Amino acid sequence: MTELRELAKKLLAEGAAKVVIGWEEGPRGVRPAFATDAAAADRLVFDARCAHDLAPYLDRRRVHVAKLGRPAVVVKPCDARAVAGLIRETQVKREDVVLVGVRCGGVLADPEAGGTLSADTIADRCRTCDSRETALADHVVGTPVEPLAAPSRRDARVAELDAMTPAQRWAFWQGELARCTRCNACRQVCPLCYCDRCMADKTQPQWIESSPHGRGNLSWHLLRAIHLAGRCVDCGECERACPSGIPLGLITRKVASVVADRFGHKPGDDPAVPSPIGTWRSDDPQEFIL
Amino acid sequence: MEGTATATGFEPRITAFVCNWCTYTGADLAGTSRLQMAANTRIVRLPCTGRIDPAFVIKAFERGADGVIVSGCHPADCHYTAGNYHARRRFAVLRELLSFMGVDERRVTFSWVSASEGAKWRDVVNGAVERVRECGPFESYRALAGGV
Amino acid sequence: MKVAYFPGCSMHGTSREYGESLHAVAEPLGVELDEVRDWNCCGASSAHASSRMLAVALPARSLALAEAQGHEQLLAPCAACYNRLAGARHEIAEDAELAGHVKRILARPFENRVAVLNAVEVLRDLGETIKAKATSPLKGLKVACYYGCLLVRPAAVTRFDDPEDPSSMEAVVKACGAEPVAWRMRLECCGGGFSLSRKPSVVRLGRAILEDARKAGADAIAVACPMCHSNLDFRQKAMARDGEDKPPMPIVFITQVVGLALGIAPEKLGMQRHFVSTKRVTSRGNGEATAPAAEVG
Amino acid sequence: MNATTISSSDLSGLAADLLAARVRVAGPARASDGTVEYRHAGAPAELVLDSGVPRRSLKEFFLPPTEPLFAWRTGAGGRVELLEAPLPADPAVVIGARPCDAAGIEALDKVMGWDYRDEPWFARREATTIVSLACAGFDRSCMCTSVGLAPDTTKGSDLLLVPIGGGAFRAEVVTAKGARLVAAYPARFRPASGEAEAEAFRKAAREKVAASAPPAADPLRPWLDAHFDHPLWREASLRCHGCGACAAVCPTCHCFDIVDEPETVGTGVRRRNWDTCQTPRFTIHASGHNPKNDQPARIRQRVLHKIVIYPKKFGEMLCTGCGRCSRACPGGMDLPEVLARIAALAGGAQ
Amino acid sequence: MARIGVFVCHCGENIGRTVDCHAVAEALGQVPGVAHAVDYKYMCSDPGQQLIKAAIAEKQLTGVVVAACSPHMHEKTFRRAASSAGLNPFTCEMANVREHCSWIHEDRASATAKAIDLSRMMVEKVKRNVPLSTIRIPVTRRALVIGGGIAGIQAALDIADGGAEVVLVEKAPSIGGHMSQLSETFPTLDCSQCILTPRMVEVYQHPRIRLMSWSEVESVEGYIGNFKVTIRKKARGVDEDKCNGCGACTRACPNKRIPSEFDCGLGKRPAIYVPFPQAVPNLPVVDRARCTLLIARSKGKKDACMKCVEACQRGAIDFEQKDRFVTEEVGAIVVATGYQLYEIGRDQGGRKDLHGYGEYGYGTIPDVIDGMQFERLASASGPTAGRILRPSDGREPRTIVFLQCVGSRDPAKGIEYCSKICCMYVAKHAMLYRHKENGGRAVVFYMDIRAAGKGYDEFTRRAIEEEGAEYVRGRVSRMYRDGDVIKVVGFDTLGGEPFGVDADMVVLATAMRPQPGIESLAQKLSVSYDRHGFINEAHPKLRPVETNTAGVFVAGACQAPRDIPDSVSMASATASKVLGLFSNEMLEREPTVARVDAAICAGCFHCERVCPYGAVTHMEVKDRQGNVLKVVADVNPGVCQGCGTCVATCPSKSVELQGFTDEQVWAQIQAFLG
Repeated sequence: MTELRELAKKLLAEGAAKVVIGWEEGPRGVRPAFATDAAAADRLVFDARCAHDLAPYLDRRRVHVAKLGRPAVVVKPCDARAVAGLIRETQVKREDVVLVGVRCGGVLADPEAGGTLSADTIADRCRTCDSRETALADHVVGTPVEPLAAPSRRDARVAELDAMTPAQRWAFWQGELARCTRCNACRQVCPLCYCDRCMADKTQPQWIESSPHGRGNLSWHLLRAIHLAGRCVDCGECERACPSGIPLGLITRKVASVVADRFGHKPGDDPAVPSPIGTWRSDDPQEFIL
Repeated sequence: MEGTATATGFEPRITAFVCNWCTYTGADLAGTSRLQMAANTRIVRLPCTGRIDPAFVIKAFERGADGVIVSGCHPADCHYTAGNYHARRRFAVLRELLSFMGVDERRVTFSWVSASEGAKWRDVVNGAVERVRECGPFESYRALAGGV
Repeated sequence: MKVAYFPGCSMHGTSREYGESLHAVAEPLGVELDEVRDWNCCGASSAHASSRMLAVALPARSLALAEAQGHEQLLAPCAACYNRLAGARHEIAEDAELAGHVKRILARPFENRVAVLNAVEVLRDLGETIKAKATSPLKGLKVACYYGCLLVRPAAVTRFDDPEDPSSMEAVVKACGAEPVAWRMRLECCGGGFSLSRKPSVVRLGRAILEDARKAGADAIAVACPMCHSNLDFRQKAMARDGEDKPPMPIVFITQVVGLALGIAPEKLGMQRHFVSTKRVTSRGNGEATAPAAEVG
Repeated sequence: MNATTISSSDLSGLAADLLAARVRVAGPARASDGTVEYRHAGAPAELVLDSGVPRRSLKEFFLPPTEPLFAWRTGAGGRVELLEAPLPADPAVVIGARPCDAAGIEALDKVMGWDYRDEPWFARREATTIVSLACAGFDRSCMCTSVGLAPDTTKGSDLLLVPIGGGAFRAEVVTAKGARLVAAYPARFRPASGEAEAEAFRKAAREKVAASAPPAADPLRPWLDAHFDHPLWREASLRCHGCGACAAVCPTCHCFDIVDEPETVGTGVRRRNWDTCQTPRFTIHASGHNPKNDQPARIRQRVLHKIVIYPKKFGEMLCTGCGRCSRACPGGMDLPEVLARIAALAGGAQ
Repeated sequence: MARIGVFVCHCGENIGRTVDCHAVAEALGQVPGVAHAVDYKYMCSDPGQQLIKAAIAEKQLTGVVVAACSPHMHEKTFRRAASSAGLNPFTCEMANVREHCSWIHEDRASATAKAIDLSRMMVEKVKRNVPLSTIRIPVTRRALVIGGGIAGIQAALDIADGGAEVVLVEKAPSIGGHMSQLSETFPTLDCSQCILTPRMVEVYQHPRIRLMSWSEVESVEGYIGNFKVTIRKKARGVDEDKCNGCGACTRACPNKRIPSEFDCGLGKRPAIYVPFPQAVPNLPVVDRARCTLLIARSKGKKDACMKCVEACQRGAIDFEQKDRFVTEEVGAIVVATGYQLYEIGRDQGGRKDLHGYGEYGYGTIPDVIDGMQFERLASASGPTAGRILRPSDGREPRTIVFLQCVGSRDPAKGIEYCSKICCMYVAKHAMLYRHKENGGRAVVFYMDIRAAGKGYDEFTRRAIEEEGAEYVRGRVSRMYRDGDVIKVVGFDTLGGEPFGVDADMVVLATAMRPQPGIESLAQKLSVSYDRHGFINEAHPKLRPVETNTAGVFVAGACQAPRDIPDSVSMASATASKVLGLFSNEMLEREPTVARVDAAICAGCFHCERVCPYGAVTHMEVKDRQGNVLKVVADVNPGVCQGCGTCVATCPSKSVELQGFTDEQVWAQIQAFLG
């Protein structure tokens, strides 16, 4: 923690960054912080409660954040993957941002509840994450951590769903998606949903009905997953942000496993590696094609 | 919910999205060869499978299609070099995703039909109709919106 | 690195020194050898000539055991074992039907996940470590690297080196500070399993190898196969032409060469177990650049 | 005020009676992920009354996230026929509503009945009886006491239940509708008792909430009026993603969008859907100009609407202090904190 | 409000037999927006077309749907008819009720229902059609030819003779390519230089050819008819205007021990050199890496040698010269970059999929050479003045072993294709050797003899039957030096036994590979290439000299292994394509191209990554003060071929494909499903 704070102060003092985007203690646990001076930098924290992906704050459309000046952003490996995606997709220029990588052993499934990281409390997505620190960083802080061995409940749930009949899966998802109010929180917090105008907001034609009825909701979540296929970095923000508790991570996880199985691709922190959708190999599997 | 009952008299409605250069022409050949096939499909002609957006498939189901066919040029035959390769990746993902969300994968048929494969097109159409017939009508997606 | 270790019959029998020297160098090089519990015959001698299913299922069982021990890599120092294990792995990976059959025969979980390594490839990849830890570099020692037939062939199975023009052993020898010589018999047949049944053939073939190595100025021949070793070592006396008075050619295992470079005592490497004296080699290991002594083992 | 007593078993019994009488019963119940939300209950046992604040507010029972207004059909000759959606009139009883949520519904009556009487809203209001359960105070995001309410407020409730120990509740009849419910199921109610216990519960709850809640919001209005462009808004909204989760869970955010959705060629449905002022799309003009062009402006709009604009127009605060926006915010924004800051600034300014 | 006319064709009985065409017209007449619906026996006939034209005028139609045959058959016909009646041709569409309906169904009711659906779908599409105009592109009538080997020379001469200007870029100091290195050419055994040199001179003297040797293509922008090519003119160290090619500098250079590229390392050259006597242009070039003076200067030392400068009477030596860039505007590009030979040693220039033939001893045994080296030995202008001598000791070899298919047809070594020319040139080599070395033994190891071509089979047979070459069918397993000889050990698969030869020299007929750097050139040109780097033709049979990028053509061995006659034929074919292109004032293109809505585009450039044509460029969106607000995608309509892959890829749907817009597709989906 001291290391992070000292680095943040140094970056600010030397003018390498005008704002350090990290985490601080807030009224309900930790939350994103925008440190522009040494005092604020001294309040930065990093621990297993820091689930928030800070990469979305690099989006140039967040004018009020951009106005603070050149950012340094603290990134967990998953967040770094998001930054890599933004660089790859020309939303962020690598040279325009200072990246401070934190060594991460995973975050808590319920960051607000706090507590220590254990096989029981670790977030599901961290159970299948194999990255403890990122190469996409100008500085790396924290002590090396060992991964926690814990079976992924999410993968087990995906497997359960896979084992169901289509009718059962349909019923399951209709039950879940019925809660969706299309508040768009999942989209707004997603580091890779940065479009000036989302496809869902297009009206001529309206590919995705904006009404939060089952039909609009299903089409929205299908197309959201398609657009994120091979790009989703599994930062978990969509599911965390959903005020209706819809298990969106199951969908993104499923798509990620399809992409990994079929195209051998896992989103990583190298911006030079292209997204698997938008590239191809002549020998891609096509057993499903007649 | 996915229908399981095989309603008698059920005639599936199948939307086919095909590329102009291979499958559309192959379907033309099926016509000039007078190959008889089920009358359940309606073709939407597009320049290339690369143009076929997963949204088309979703929209067709949303509007009440019982099945969808996506068809284009064989690998390495794309008129535009690589549109079918892009499509292949897209639809590999879409297919599994639809299935994961509860849409029976028998409702979606993907095929490569070249301009010379009129008979294959017939088989693709007939096969798709048969599979969709097994699944039964797919009104449930459309009905999710509820009415007045 | 921790690997499953498949000794095969040779490491406990005819080629004890290969096993001893392998163990001796493994530790300083940071290789942990975890012997496959309840391993069985690789099938090299006769199984692969009599039944394809047996030839695949025998090695597959050992691979399954290694898998159950949690390994992803298995080291088979004997070239024949290596060839059989890697071959079976390859066949099973390429043929889903065979894979199913083998799984039924094994009646134990088997995912065919374990990669099969040979000693040369492992040592080659540790080249930098050897270089760094070589306390007694074998300066001036000229070594003819002999691959034989099983180590790099067939290409589709072995893959770690060019099957026609390999270079891994030379790289290891270089890492040890010795000098690999250029010679032509590196991949020729040593007579293999005919050592007992067709001695004249073995003698003829072995002689050609020895003579070419000599002509190239080698002080010793390095091998990585128990069969090659026993043919060239044990039958060397018989290979000498009548009235010929040439210094005998020490036949050493590549692991022994590495061991000497790492400064390990020759006895620990089993250097005394050879028929042909290895003094020409061991004397280098101790840093002495003596002229080759005319000794017959 | 009229009061009576009901035991928890009678409360379950009441729910059972209502269900038997084909009255829809709603209340806090567990969703598939175990979280408590307001749901329609199929059986009394589904109701969980001792569960804190449900995930989303009660407003969706009166203003659903989406609702059809009418369907249209283009007939022969291009004539358009309309088919209006029937007004929702199914009787319903909400059991276990939080007082803050019930208060929100009453606050919304003003805007719903102002220049135009929103028919579906009032149809549901009239058909629905709200039985609230006095709150003990939930967590540090609770701030009902800062907005002129209390954990035991009766505003918006038809009946207010206050725990009096032993699993029983003192039931205060607040409205005629509440009285009708009591009268319709006399067997479930006992004579009033436990007034002192109820009073003690209410006092403790008020103190608990007030202890962590920010200063009262009412007095902040002059400062807010005078500091429209204060840098506070910019700072406070830095971490805002503009996601609108706050509005989705808010008991009083009531903005909606009207959309026409085609069903087939020539037919379709006009629906109204929840909307939120937190996205750029909410205010963008056809010209491309957007008067609320950045997140600070949108955050300010939300806070001012609750605390200044609505009260000025309708005489009451639009925030009920339920704390959901703070709980739902993925960026860790916190309304109590913002109000406390404003109070500090306002205090300094005076 | 749309006013659509629907015209249902009976096609005689072809449609009418199965589809109730009148019922289709009736049903369509009820569809909102349809102002007119009729059926007729033959819509494509003159009276049928008149019917359409008259209806357009009378009913003031805004769009037309013809329910008839496949659009592949008559779309152009009906669009022309609509156009002549004053409608925009792109507001006319066809519903395919013949091939896709009447011909494939028997049941009249369901076929009629389907025909109604197909027509309704088209009506809904046409409602959303907008007038489009054909894209017209101006043509710059100048061509760029990349590569100055025989293919490039032929293409340049043919185009220039046809009246257009040509810029010929060659990366070596001289044009001529590999052909200039050959001794004789098969199957006639005429001297390569004798037939090539006049053509080289013709290039040099041609008034419409601008020759840029010692130059490379740096970047290519634009599209068919309108390319802008930046060419790097590498610093020659010699002022081209001053030099008169006298050669005094090369004679004066003291460092004459540099292996000559032209002689494949068998001869030497100075540090300032003309690659070969007949070089065009006849200008020396300074080898900057080996010039004593430049080496000294690069190390900050004082000038060590000024011999060439002193020798030059005209003061043409200019060590200060820098690479220069010139930009040329051209309308067409011919790629003729030729080939290189497979590197026989272990290293394949970083290519992991290629494996060398270490076992053949190339590079370690000096008398193992490749075919091109043999050409130089056999060439009268070569390092041995045409005498075949061993590089090791200059002795005349008494036995030469030739190995065919070294690299070629060997998937294990990474190349599965046949290099096509080796059978012929090995036969030629055997003959040349036998002619020059009386009684010498020429042993050829081959897999098959592939001599398909005019006079080719006769040629190889002559080598075997009349010229005494010994052909052994089999592969060589190992070669090693034994004293003075090279032991060649192989297997005679016809004789069925091992076969060994003691050779004095071994010549390896190594595979042809594309030139290094072909991939990066192909990327600059947005043309595709196969896994070996050979440029892909647009169609292997019907468009063999076009590429997938309009306006870029391909000739010679950069497309696949080619011999001289093939290369020359291809070159002339490209010239005819180029001249055909240049015969147009303007190019006309269907307006089916993608357009970006810059206001919405988020600049993720997924479209750029999937575009097979490189049609997507970056465009800055600025405010009135000129500040860049964002960078968005822009589609060049001249380059776009209209596949629409970008449209389906665009996450925000800010790209549209004209003629196949999302709205049009949506409308068709909706129209079918009700």
